[in-house]
Amino acid sequence: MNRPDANDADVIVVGAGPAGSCAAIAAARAGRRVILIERGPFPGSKNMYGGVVYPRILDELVPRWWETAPVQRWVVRRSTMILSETGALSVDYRSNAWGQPPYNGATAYRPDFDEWLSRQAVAAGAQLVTSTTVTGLLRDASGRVVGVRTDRPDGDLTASVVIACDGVNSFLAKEAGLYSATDPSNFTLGVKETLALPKHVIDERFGVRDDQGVDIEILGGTSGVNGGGFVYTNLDTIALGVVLKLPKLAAQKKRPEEIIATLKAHPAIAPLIEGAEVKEYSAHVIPEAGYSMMPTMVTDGMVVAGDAAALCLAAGIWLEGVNFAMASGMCAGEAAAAAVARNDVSAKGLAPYTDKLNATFVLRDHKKLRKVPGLVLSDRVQQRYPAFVTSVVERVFRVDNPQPKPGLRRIVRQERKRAGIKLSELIRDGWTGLRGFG
Amino acid sequence: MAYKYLWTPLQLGPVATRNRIVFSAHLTNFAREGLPTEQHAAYYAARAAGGAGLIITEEHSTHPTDWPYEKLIHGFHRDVIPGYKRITDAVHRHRVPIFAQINHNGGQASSMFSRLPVWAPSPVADPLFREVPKAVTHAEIDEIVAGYATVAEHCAEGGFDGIELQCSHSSIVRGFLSPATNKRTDEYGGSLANRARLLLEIVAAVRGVIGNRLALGVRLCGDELIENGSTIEEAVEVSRLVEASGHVDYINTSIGVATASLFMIEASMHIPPGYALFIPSAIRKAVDLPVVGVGRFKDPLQAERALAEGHCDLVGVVRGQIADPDFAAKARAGATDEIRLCLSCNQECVGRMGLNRWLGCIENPRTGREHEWAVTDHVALTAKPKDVMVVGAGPAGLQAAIAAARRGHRVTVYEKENVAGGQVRWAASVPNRAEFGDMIRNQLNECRRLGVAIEFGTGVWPGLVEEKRPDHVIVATGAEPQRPWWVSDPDADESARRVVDVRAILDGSAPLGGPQSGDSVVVVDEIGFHHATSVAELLADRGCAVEIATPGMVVGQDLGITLDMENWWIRASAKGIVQSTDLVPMGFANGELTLLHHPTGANQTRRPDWVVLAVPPSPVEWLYNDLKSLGVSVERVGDCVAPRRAHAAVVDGERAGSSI
Amino acid sequence: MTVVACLKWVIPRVDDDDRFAGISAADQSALEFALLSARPGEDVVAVSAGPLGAERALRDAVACGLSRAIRIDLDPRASSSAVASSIASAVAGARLVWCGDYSLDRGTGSMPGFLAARLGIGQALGLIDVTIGDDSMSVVRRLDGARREIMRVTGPAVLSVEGSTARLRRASLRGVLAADNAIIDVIAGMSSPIDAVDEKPYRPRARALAAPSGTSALDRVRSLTDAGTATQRSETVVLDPPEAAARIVGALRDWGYLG
Amino acid sequence: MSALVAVVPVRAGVVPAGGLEAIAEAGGRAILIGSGASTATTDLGAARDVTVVDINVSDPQAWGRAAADVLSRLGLADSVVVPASPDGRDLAPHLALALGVELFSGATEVTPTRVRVARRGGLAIAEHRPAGRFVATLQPGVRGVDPASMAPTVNNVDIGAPESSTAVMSQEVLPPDVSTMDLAEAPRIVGGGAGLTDAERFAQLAEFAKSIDASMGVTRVITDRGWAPHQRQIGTTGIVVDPKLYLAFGVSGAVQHTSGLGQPDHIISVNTDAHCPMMQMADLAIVSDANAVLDELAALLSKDSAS
Ligand SMILES: Cc1cc2nc3c(=O)[nH]c(=O)nc-3n(C[C@H](O)[C@H](O)[C@H](O)COP(=O)(O)OP(=O)(O)OC[C@H]3O[C@@H](n4cnc5c(N)ncnc54)[C@H](O)[C@@H]3O)c2cc1C
Ligand SMILES: Cc1cc2nc3c(=O)[nH]c(=O)nc-3n(C[C@H](O)[C@H](O)[C@H](O)COP(=O)(O)OP(=O)(O)OC[C@H]3O[C@@H](n4cnc5c(N)ncnc54)[C@H](O)[C@@H]3O)c2cc1C
Ligand SMILES: Cc1cc2nc3c(=O)[nH]c(=O)nc-3n(C[C@H](O)[C@H](O)[C@H](O)COP(=O)(O)OP(=O)(O)OC[C@H]3O[C@@H](n4cnc5c(N)ncnc54)[C@H](O)[C@@H]3O)c2cc1C
Ligand SMILES: Cc1cc2nc3c(=O)[nH]c(=O)nc-3n(C[C@H](O)[C@H](O)[C@H](O)COP(=O)(O)O)c2cc1C
Ligand code: SF4
Ligand code: SF4
Repeated sequence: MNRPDANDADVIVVGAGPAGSCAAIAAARAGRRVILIERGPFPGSKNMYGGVVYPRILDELVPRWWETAPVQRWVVRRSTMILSETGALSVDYRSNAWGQPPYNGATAYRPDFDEWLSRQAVAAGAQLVTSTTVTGLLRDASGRVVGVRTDRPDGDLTASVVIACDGVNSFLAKEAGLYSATDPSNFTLGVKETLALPKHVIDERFGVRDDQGVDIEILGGTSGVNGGGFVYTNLDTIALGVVLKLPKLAAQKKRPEEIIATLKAHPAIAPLIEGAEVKEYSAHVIPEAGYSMMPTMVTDGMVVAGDAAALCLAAGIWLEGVNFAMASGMCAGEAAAAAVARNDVSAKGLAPYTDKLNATFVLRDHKKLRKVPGLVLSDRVQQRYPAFVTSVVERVFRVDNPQPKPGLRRIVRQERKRAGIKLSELIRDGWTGLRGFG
Repeated sequence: MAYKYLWTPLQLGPVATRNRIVFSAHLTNFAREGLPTEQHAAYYAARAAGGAGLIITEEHSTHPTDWPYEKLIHGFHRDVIPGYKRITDAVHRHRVPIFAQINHNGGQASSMFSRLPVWAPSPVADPLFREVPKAVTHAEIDEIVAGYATVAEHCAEGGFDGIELQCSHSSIVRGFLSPATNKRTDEYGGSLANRARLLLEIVAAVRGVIGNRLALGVRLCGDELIENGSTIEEAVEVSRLVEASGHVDYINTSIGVATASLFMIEASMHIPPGYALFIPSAIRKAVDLPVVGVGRFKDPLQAERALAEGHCDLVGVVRGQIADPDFAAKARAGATDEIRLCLSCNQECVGRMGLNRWLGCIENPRTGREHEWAVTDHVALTAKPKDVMVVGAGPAGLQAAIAAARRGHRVTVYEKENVAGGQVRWAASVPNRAEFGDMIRNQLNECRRLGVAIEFGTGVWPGLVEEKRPDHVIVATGAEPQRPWWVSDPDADESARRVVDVRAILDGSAPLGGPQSGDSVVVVDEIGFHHATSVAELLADRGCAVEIATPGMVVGQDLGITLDMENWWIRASAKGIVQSTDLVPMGFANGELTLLHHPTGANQTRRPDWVVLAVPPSPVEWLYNDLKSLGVSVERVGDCVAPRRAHAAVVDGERAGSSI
Repeated sequence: MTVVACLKWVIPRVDDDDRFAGISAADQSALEFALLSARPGEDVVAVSAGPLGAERALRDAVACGLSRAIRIDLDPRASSSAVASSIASAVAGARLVWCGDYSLDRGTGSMPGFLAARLGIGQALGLIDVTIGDDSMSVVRRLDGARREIMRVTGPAVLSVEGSTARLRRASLRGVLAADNAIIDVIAGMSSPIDAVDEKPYRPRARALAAPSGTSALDRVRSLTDAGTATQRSETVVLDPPEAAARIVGALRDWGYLG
Repeated sequence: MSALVAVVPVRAGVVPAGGLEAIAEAGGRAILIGSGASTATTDLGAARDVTVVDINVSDPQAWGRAAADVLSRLGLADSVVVPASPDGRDLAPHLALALGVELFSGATEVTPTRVRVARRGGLAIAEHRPAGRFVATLQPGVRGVDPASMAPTVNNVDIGAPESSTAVMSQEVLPPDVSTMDLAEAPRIVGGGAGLTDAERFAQLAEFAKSIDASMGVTRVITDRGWAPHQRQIGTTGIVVDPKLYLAFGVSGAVQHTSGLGQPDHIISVNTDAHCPMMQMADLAIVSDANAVLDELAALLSKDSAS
């Protein structure tokens, strides 16, 4: 057993994303010596995401966080939009209460948000090292993780616990053997454009004012490639993106740029972004398959949190990850600090981390929605339901007098046949959906 | 190369442009009964959506005495305002500013439509309209000034962000500025200050009504290119006066006058890019106002260079955006390769203006038809994708393939040669006409983007169709040269082997390598377009003594329409090409060509070393006929229906491809 | 004796977001040469004239193994002669002063020349290659027309290097951790009257462009279009390779490119 | 009222980049100072009134001081424009210090009362209105020069040999190396495109280029294949060049390529397709296999140099 005080730090956190910074805050608050290592020139510099965070978890870590967090807009409208070739069906919920403390969700730029969060970690006493990439794990004879190797000369650092928060495709978790073989179908590609419009135009088009914002998730509209889309409002930009299933994308030989262009031209989307100028285009891989692909979270001397632990929910109707990352990071930081204090950093000593996860929304949400990613991304939902749902609604709402309207049930039956959906499938999917979403 | 200036914003008085690309003013013939139409709105909106930084509409007439062509917008009627609103609303939706160009054409007009005498500074007849105008009195000058103010008011009410005064190529203001047309002895004639008086009065009056809410620009001509006309030195002086007025926010530039030197305004591919850049450059040295440079800008890098070298602050890209409304957006996104490059052929944009038809583009069937496409655009994908076979990779076949693939069909093009292009390849292979070949490059790019497969070196015959079993076949096999009746049979008369088609010269298949230096050649022009003239140039360059004989009144009649005629004359005379007209070929035998001079009925003869034929070709229709009789679902497009020109090929192809 | 590296910390953005600030590749090369050229026992000092944010760059430099870092507190708008005077008084007596040829904002490149003038020592600027010997250095300087000048540096001098000449060593992890707590000396810069200037968006100046020549309209048209007046352009010939090669060499001779 | 005078450092009789522009900016008044200055008085563009100081100096300190000395001997109290060439940039601070006046570096425009300087990497212009005398360096290429109208008056001034520093000593000036020079500067370029069939061809092309004192450029297809580095690519997404001579081997002349090509006086194109734009642009368009022609050229030129 190595002597803790001979180590460079008690806890090394790899990656100053939302997970890493929260882990560092939690561990530093508990009085541990923490080094937070980030490969970018500053935290968040290279990180991308859709644009909405649900940071309520910060209530515990950064009291009154909303007063200092670099937020673009507070989300007061959330809606889910189902798109067929030309039609659209939206379910829209609005609450002005979300626009007041303690707030619900917010849109924010990652370089701003991540950097702010890392400053909270530094304020709590963690030491932040940037422009430094972790290239491997140090282990002792027993195979226990005792530190990290970085790309700098003289770059080994030892610690009692390493918290891997290095994001999706975590190479540390893989090196520690925590992942089973990865299957490309568990990943999706996120592609996003940042579109600039003056603030008042955004306010008008989305029916908001001041610092109110909107979060729209989209099912369909991805040119037949399975996936979903999103539209979020920032102060004077709109984030618009698609999330695409990797194997499908490859099989259909479509370029992500084309898919995003088609979505932008959709009659339901085009008016929202008309006249906007593309400021940025970026792409990033997301772990998509939810609970079913999570790695083992804990090993001797190391825990995994955030995207590195596949704690991301990105299933078309939700795109959440930052909140899970922050929560899991916090749990990891606390558990690591406690384990160091107890002088037992074995997998068993770190096990309270998993318990904590289970007790919070993090794993509960993931379990509940276990099958949802599969459902939302299935061919059925992706390629037939949108057309089906929108044409049912279209026919119900259509006013074509003087013919008597067929009953809703007949419309559903006719449309279901036209879309080629079996009744049994419809029922099964409905059930899975209800269980997940309800 | 990174763009440093093209995408930077610029302030023109109260108006900000988001980049430096201007869709400068040009006639469209979209107006009906003097009013703007839905066609205008959709046309301008498409360029706004495509990323233009600023749009300037075609001219609006400021006075009833000004009606030189039928489809002019009568800005002086209040009735135009709803139409203005429609245009400005459509453009503003894309957050692009739009200015109105207002104008009185002065003496460069006729009384044909208005039945009123045309007004000008002095009774000097315009060389094109050949009508003596009425010299305006001071009261009439006041009426002109008031007319500008009224129209400016209409424009402001109609939602325009600015006004541009066209004082450049066809305008009463130009008439006053130019010593060639202003012979007055009162305070409006003589010194430059006097000649510019009307301009400054109009500027002040217009600023008076629009206040500071709208931008005001003046478009000036940098060299009229007519004898005794104004040149760059005077243009620079006028810009100084304009700037000193304190009322003007920018200066636009132009070259030539619309009636005598129009071919220099809308320069065809024979005139080098950047030819008019010396004008904004000289003006910009003299004034601090932003200056627009215009004239054959077709590539974003070329535009960037003009900005970087300080020749102008904004770049007018007119035909570049007629051909591709998304010019700016594609360039901005770094997809330069996807821009449908304008050919500077003038065939369907400028060319149709003179014919009193609405503006179009040879390679873009949607140009001028935006109002029809807007409705159907998004729903274009087909529910039942078909396998489509296209035969022939000329413009007709490629366009059919593009249109079908855009609808979601699976398309394969078969071309018997190893390259695409059909006759366009030959049309582009002559001096100074390479840009015509860009049409095929553009089409091939689009094919690649849409996933169209092209099988080169595969001639189609009915057996291949049976083997491939496509759901639908589009035949675009083009046209082939034909021997006219008046040439003797080369098997019987050896001299007739020296009678060859233009294509044989271009593809090198003429016997003995074709005409060589020192040979005498008669080119027979029965088509009246570039075929004869360009081959004549090629042969003259090669050292041949060339004569063109045509039954028409002039050689290459339709070059007038594309504004290539004047240049052709200059080059032809420099190259010593003889042009003989009103001659109908009556026979060729034993080395002798007989030509009938039809106004007199006299026969003439020639004994040239070679006769080169630019005569109507015949359609290649056997494949279509065979497939039709086999009951295959087949259609034909382009020259194989009836030999015409490239635009007809593109339009045919688009129609056939999009209706599957 | 000391060896000095002068680093200019710049925020290369219009919105003044200092997260994107840093020093240029040329300054990084200068720092590397300062470290390489110091003799045993000599101090290596980095100097940056600028606001508080510049200390970040200095800390990064310290992490690479400096002896000392100095920040001269100076308004970033100060003229380059004021900057040079301030730096000159801070580094007087240095054996070598290394500068980057250009800062991140591509500045004006005049600071090194000024510094040499103020310090009264030699200068070798715009270097693209540096070879450090035992008691002298051989350096290569870029001249115009793609010429190069080779120079020998024996005495005290100011040297400025281009960004491609060296790659700054990567600071060790321990260095980085320690630099967090390093002490940066701050000295007050020379107060210079900040010269009041108007700043406007860049508007390139028009380069000379000849107007068409000729007094008759036709002559001007000809000169603008080349129509019929150009020498015969575009001669197309089909040749087999040996003929083609001979033809090319012949043309180059005719046009005066080959002797 | 004071005017402007240009101080142009001359090396081995060569007027530096931007020298003629500085003279034009100063309204034609110039002092040429440096080695071989007296041989550099032809083709001075807008020059009207030229003073020549032929001295052997390459140490900028001494050079700058010598220039100040000449100004005072001539009794000139004008502000000074110096080309921002490497030598000009070097001596200007010394000249300013010797004259005791302010220096404005990298100006885009200079008049006796106004100096415009590029700032923020060329995004902004700062406009200075100096109260008194000053020295300014003028960025080469910002203004261009009109063709010469008449020969200038020239007078010589002798100031003896200046004293040079020994801390830094010039050893040698190397002539341009066509194989390494910036493509943008190259007066002759040999370009290769997809018509050349393999990577070795580009070594051969570079060799041929060198033999005619040209630099090698390529199309994007070639850089995409990794056969040549990006700084050799001509065009929209590569380098913008402006050579006098361009030889194209197997280049089709796509607009993205030719947009970056400037306006060469002479173009030769070798291509199997007689109709591609590059052939249309060429003065001499040769229909032939570029690979084989290259082999022949190599043989021909080595024979040439052998004989
Ligand atoms: C297109 C897209 C849209 C999304 N939209 C949303 C959304 O709207 N709302 C939401 O809540 N979530 C969204 N997500 C998910 C969210 O981005 C992630 O779940 C979240 O960022 C995970 O945080 P993290 O800290 O685990 O990892 P990351 O944010 O990926 O941070 C990992 C950090 O580790 C650093 N790092 C990695 N490797 C190393 C190494 N070897 N050495 C040193 N440092 C290293 C990285 O530089 C990075 O800073 C979206 C994701 C995508 C791709
Ligand atoms: C010298 C010349 C100059 C011209 N100048 C102009 C001009 O300036 N402006 C203008 O508008 N028009 C011009 N034209 C006319 C214009 O080029 C044609 O109208 C146009 O190309 C017709 O297009 P197309 O696609 O119908 O046929 P084509 O261009 O003839 O193409 C037909 C294609 O089908 C292929 N093909 C034929 N049979 C088969 C088969 N069985 N299987 C497979 N492939 C087959 C041919 O190889 C060819 O590629 C010119 C023509 C010539 C010859
Ligand atoms: C956004 C964008 C930016 C771009 N930027 C640039 C840029 O900066 N620079 C650039 O160059 N390109 C650029 N391109 C690519 C450009 O569009 C062209 O694809 C490229 O210039 C073509 O290069 P090429 O002439 O070598 O190849 P090709 O177009 O393939 O031409 C090859 C030529 O060689 C000829 N040939 C074939 N065999 C032989 C032989 N044996 N002997 C002689 N000739 C032969 C052919 O006839 C043909 O003319 C860009 C493209 C895009 C999309
Ligand atoms: C069809 C057509 C009509 C034009 N009519 C006008 C006009 O009414 N007023 C005007 O100021 N310029 C007119 N122009 C000139 C254009 O503004 C522009 O100067 C010219 O087309 C050159 O630019 P380009 O090479 O980008 O096309 C016209 C141009 C075209 C092509
Ligand atoms: S018709 Fe020809 S000149 Fe006119 S826009 Fe189209 S391509 Fe350009
Ligand atoms: S030939 Fe002449 S007169 Fe006849 S329609 Fe054409 S332009 Fe008019």
